[in-house]
Amino acid sequence: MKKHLLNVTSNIEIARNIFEMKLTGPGVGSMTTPGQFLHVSVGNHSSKLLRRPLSICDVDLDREEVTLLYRAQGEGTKQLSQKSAGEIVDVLGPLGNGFELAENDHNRKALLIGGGIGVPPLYYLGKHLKSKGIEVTFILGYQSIEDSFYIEKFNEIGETIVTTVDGSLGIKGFVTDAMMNVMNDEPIIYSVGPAIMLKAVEERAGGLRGYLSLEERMGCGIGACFACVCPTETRESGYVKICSDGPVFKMGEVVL
Amino acid sequence: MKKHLLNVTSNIEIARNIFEMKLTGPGVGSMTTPGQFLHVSVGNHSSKLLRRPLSICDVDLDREEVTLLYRAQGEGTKQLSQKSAGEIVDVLGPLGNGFELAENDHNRKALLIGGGIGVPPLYYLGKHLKSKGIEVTFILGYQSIEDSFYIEKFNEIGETIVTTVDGSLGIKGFVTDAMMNVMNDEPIIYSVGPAIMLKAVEERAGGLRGYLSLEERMGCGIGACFACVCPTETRESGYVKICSDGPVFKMGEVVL
Amino acid sequence: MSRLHVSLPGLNMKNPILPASGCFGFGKEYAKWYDLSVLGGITIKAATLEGRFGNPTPRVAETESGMLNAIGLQNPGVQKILENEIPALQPFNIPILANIAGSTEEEYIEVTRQISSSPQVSAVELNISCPNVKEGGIQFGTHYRSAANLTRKVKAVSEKPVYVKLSPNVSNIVEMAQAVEEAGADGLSMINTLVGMKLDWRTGNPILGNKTGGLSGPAIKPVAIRMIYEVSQKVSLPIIGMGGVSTAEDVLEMMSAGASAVAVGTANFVNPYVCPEIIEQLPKLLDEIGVENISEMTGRSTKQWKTPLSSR
Amino acid sequence: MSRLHVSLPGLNMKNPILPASGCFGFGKEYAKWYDLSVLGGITIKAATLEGRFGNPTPRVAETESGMLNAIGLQNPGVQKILENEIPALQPFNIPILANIAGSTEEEYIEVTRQISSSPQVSAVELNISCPNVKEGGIQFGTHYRSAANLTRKVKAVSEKPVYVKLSPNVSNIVEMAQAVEEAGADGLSMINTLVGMKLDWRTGNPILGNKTGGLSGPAIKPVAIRMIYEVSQKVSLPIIGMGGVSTAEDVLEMMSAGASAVAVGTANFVNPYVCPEIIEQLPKLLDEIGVENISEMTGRSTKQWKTPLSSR
Ligand SMILES: Cc1cc2nc3c(=O)[nH]c(=O)nc-3n(C[C@H](O)[C@H](O)[C@H](O)COP(=O)(O)OP(=O)(O)OC[C@H]3O[C@@H](n4cnc5c(N)ncnc54)[C@H](O)[C@@H]3O)c2cc1C
Ligand SMILES: Cc1cc2nc3c(=O)[nH]c(=O)nc-3n(C[C@H](O)[C@H](O)[C@H](O)COP(=O)(O)OP(=O)(O)OC[C@H]3O[C@@H](n4cnc5c(N)ncnc54)[C@H](O)[C@@H]3O)c2cc1C
Ligand SMILES: Cc1cc2nc3c(=O)[nH]c(=O)nc-3n(C[C@H](O)[C@H](O)[C@H](O)COP(=O)(O)O)c2cc1C
Ligand SMILES: Cc1cc2nc3c(=O)[nH]c(=O)nc-3n(C[C@H](O)[C@H](O)[C@H](O)COP(=O)(O)O)c2cc1C
Ligand code: FES
Ligand code: FES
Repeated sequence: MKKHLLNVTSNIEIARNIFEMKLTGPGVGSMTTPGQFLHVSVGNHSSKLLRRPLSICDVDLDREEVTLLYRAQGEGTKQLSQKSAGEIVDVLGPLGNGFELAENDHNRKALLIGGGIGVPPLYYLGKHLKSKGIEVTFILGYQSIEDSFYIEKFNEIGETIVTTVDGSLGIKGFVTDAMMNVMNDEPIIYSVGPAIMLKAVEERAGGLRGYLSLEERMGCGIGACFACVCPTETRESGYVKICSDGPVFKMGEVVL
Repeated sequence: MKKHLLNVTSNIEIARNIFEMKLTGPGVGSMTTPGQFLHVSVGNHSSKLLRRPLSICDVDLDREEVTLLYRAQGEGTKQLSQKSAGEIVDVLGPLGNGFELAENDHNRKALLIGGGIGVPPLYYLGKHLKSKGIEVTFILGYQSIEDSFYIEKFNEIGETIVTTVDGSLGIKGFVTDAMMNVMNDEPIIYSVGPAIMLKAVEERAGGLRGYLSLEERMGCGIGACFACVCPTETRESGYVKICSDGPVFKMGEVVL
Repeated sequence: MSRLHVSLPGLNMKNPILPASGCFGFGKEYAKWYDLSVLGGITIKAATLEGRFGNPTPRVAETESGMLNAIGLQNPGVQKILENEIPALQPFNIPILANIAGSTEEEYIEVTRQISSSPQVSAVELNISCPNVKEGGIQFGTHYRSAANLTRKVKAVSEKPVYVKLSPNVSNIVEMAQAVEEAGADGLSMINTLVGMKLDWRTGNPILGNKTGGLSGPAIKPVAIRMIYEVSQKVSLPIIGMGGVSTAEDVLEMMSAGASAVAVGTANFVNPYVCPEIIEQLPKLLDEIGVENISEMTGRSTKQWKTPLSSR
Repeated sequence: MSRLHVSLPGLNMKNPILPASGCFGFGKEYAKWYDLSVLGGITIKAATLEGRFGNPTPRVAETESGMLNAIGLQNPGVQKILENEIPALQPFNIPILANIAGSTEEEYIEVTRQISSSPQVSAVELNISCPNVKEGGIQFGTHYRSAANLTRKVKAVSEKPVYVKLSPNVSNIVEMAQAVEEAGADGLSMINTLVGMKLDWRTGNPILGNKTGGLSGPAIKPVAIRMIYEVSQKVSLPIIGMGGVSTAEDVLEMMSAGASAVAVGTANFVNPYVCPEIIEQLPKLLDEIGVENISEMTGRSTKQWKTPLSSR
């Protein structure tokens, strides 16, 4: 847990409003767990105070380079999208607890399900799982073909099923509509996306084991301000903090 | 009076904390009167809302290029100093009433007196006066040699006397300490600097005619908000607005 | 009728945007920048009975996402405003909201009497919230009985609808709003500036000649939104919302909170074209959210939540 | 004695900087970032009698140069705080200011009784200004008689000096300060957050689960400076200043206005190292203006102007 000043090596629009930002610096060496996030400052001298939590999408340890994929939607991410190569980005991280593999998960197949801007962390996770010999299948849900990204790259790791809401690419519908056909081998499920999608995934998963990565608006990003709590019935306190206890939780651990 | 988006062509530190910024764009064509100023926005997405009034220091109409000289002291000018070539600066202008020559001023010599960051507009003014065949003498006051700038360039226009508070360059003291020796020909006086200096210049000038350019914190910069008033006994209203009635006034016109 | 049209007592506006009082002079300066007839209306600078010189300079200071001002109600007095300033606005043919200030009840009453009788003035805005003058102003605006009394007396002489401009520097804005509603106000303007201050850390001295000043700009928008939201649920008067608005999105946010029209102040200094730019942008945003008429935006938030805030 | 040393009732601080309540948890998270023993002190998160879960999410929203929060005083309850949280701060050996909240007078009293008896707690901070809970909090903080009564009762049971944390959401902050001074407070903390709100312009819905929240950050600094300036001239209690401080310059500005120590809240989220960085910077700034001891800064502005503001 450190503050790093990273150098932008590239920041390009890879799909409608979706940017791929590559950052380099010594701090990258610590970013080795998929599912962790960086708390990113969007501007100096700026009126935007709060950092933006963005998932680690890929890390190249040799080049000391971390990749973030983000949607420029609000003012902060739009500012971020203006940064060009050579500029500095101030990040905290890696933060949170990423995806971990329990011992008995090692022999099983994995099904990685991501919706929209929940997709990025699955890339780094997929690479990790594959390197451990686990067979990986992805279900990636987008609004439409214009919003889709990184499909080729996911395909290099494992079978990649795409859904779009408008049917312009892959299966028309939601990620859950594509789940049934790929659950026969009882894969471990890893899912990232909006709460409503995670809830649907959890239901559709039946009794399968898996991990969910949650989103919530954050203040500190490190567990101090209690902005990002989520109710749970599995802990005495009655809540978890998404930034520091999560963002990854076991399926069933929190109340969605 | 227009809003212009000008392109930075260069922005370099020419003395301690003093920056020379060159801007280009079609709007420059209208910036032909010395003593007028630009109301400069220091940042977009920034928490600094107010524009900074900066005097036109030089204009090259052929290249459509305007030069500003400014001291990076507060947050806003520091932000401005970060801009690099190719970036955009949003300015309003030219604003205010610059220096004008009355008919009977044409045969006389001119004494241009500037203190610190009041120096810049005298450069463009000096050039104008010289082009009209008027003999120009400058008195430029700085804190010390490290804070001095543009002396060579002023020397090309006319005799340039320098004063520094610490005596590290030229005459030790204030601009008023250098005035006596150059007032024999009863020059027209043009002076720009802090109110306290202008007051001293006015006193020292005895009965000589002249023009003073005033400074005050501004809101709108165009005469609408009444932030920048200065008392006067020569107008019925009892005040002038520095941004729109000035910044240049006849000596004696306002109460300093 | 245009989809941006809004109608408030005395103010028949082709769009909900008008410059805020004190940030636009009497219009003539900005008229050099664009054709004022595009505006929904114009709020002119505060008028007092006699001319006032105002406060010592510096009168403005910059703060993070905001500014402080302590102009001190400088103006040439109601007579000269009626003679020189208001007639100059005739060609633009837009509603004029005349801001009124004073040191005493009598002054407010007399200024209202005079200015409201001008056929060019559409409505008056009772400024009981100026933080920058020693007498009058905010002292009426922070005690609800004084505010109600003044409103009643001004209403009695005014030939035009009266909007009362509320101060945010109060413990209970709803109480203030209800008091002036009961006293007969035709509408509310809110919010005026928050009282603030800035010191030069090097010397310890206040930046402003008047020491304290009024805080405006985006910094205060959350306070404005909250107050408009709360008040709109408890009074039935139309609200002219203001405080930190600088984009068309801000306008829709403020209307959602409960405003029927929106005034833009500080943002004019940042960008002199801000009002026409907002007006141009509004229809695009309405398209984006599928709303036909902008008047439907007013109080959308509270409508959605149905029960008033206070009973939750 | 270091030149940054300041001394307030119960708080013997090696420098005037402490994190503000609610922005630093109980310290343990930031202890992973730096050694907390560099701090002048620490204000811990509000304690209530029973554990509280707080408000629905989202609990934070961003505003221009500020943020809104509506955490809702989530905390594990005073007992657990005394058992688990406070002991963990022992190694840092810095004064602990314990923030206290409640829904009723009885709750405040009981929490104070328990927490002030901990030998580790140096002083208590009575939070009568939380805008994010339905009961207690701000309702005590906007009526000066309730505030005074509560202060008196809490003082009666407290084994440690009592700082009353004032709400800025009042018409007359000086009156509040005087009321709690008379009731026996040992010091003041000011300011808490301004009540604000943000709506999503697309839907019209409030961003925060609680709808309204408390506005903090640089946006509110001018309000904080003004209130501290005014209050410091009218009461003789030491003031812990806060509201938008994020640089060493801000600290000196706030001390000039009248604060004896300065708490840093929101800025911790922007930069977790902000407190140690400010502490390191302070001596350099003092050198720049030729001031030996930082305690000389307190009230420099009002000293300079000599006569109190109100009589001018
Ligand atoms: C653990 C985690 C990982 C994430 N990873 C990614 C990622 O890899 N790529 C990506 O594009 N997005 C990701 N998000 C969502 C991303 O944080 C938001 O889209 C982003 O903060 C929005 O900022 P803005 O400037 O566009 O919007 P604004 O509306 O300007 O944001 C205002 C405030 O609200 C917060 N906010 C708004 N929407 C969200 C949201 N959906 N989740 C959390 N905070 C929000 C912002 O952080 C900011 O504090 C992640 C969120 C979390 C919690
Ligand atoms: C007509 C006119 C012409 C000027 N020409 C020049 C010039 O050519 N070069 C130059 O370096 N300076 C010039 N100045 C002064 C310049 O405007 C200020 O130095 C500058 O605004 C300070 O901004 P800052 O960001 O450094 O300070 P900050 O302290 O961040 O400024 C805060 C606010 O105070 C205002 N302010 C602070 N100091 C001054 C000041 N001395 N005069 C007016 N406003 C101030 C700023 O504009 C801003 O609104 C001129 C001023 C005027 C009125
Ligand atoms: C420079 C300045 C002068 C003002 N003068 C007046 C005034 O004369 N009368 C008045 O009612 N409000 C006055 N105000 C307050 C504004 O009308 C408005 O209520 C406030 O600034 C909030 O809006 P904003 O954030 O858009 O500026 C003034 C504000 C500023 C910045
Ligand atoms: C997330 C958050 C939580 C807070 N919780 C508390 C609290 O529990 N008790 C309290 O007295 N103040 C609380 N505050 C108010 C701060 O202590 C402080 O008074 C206020 O934020 C102004 O300072 P700042 O602008 O430096 O943040 C909280 C503020 C924030 C931003
Ligand atoms: S964001 Fe502060 S506790 Fe999670
Ligand atoms: S700056 Fe607004 S009138 Fe001069």
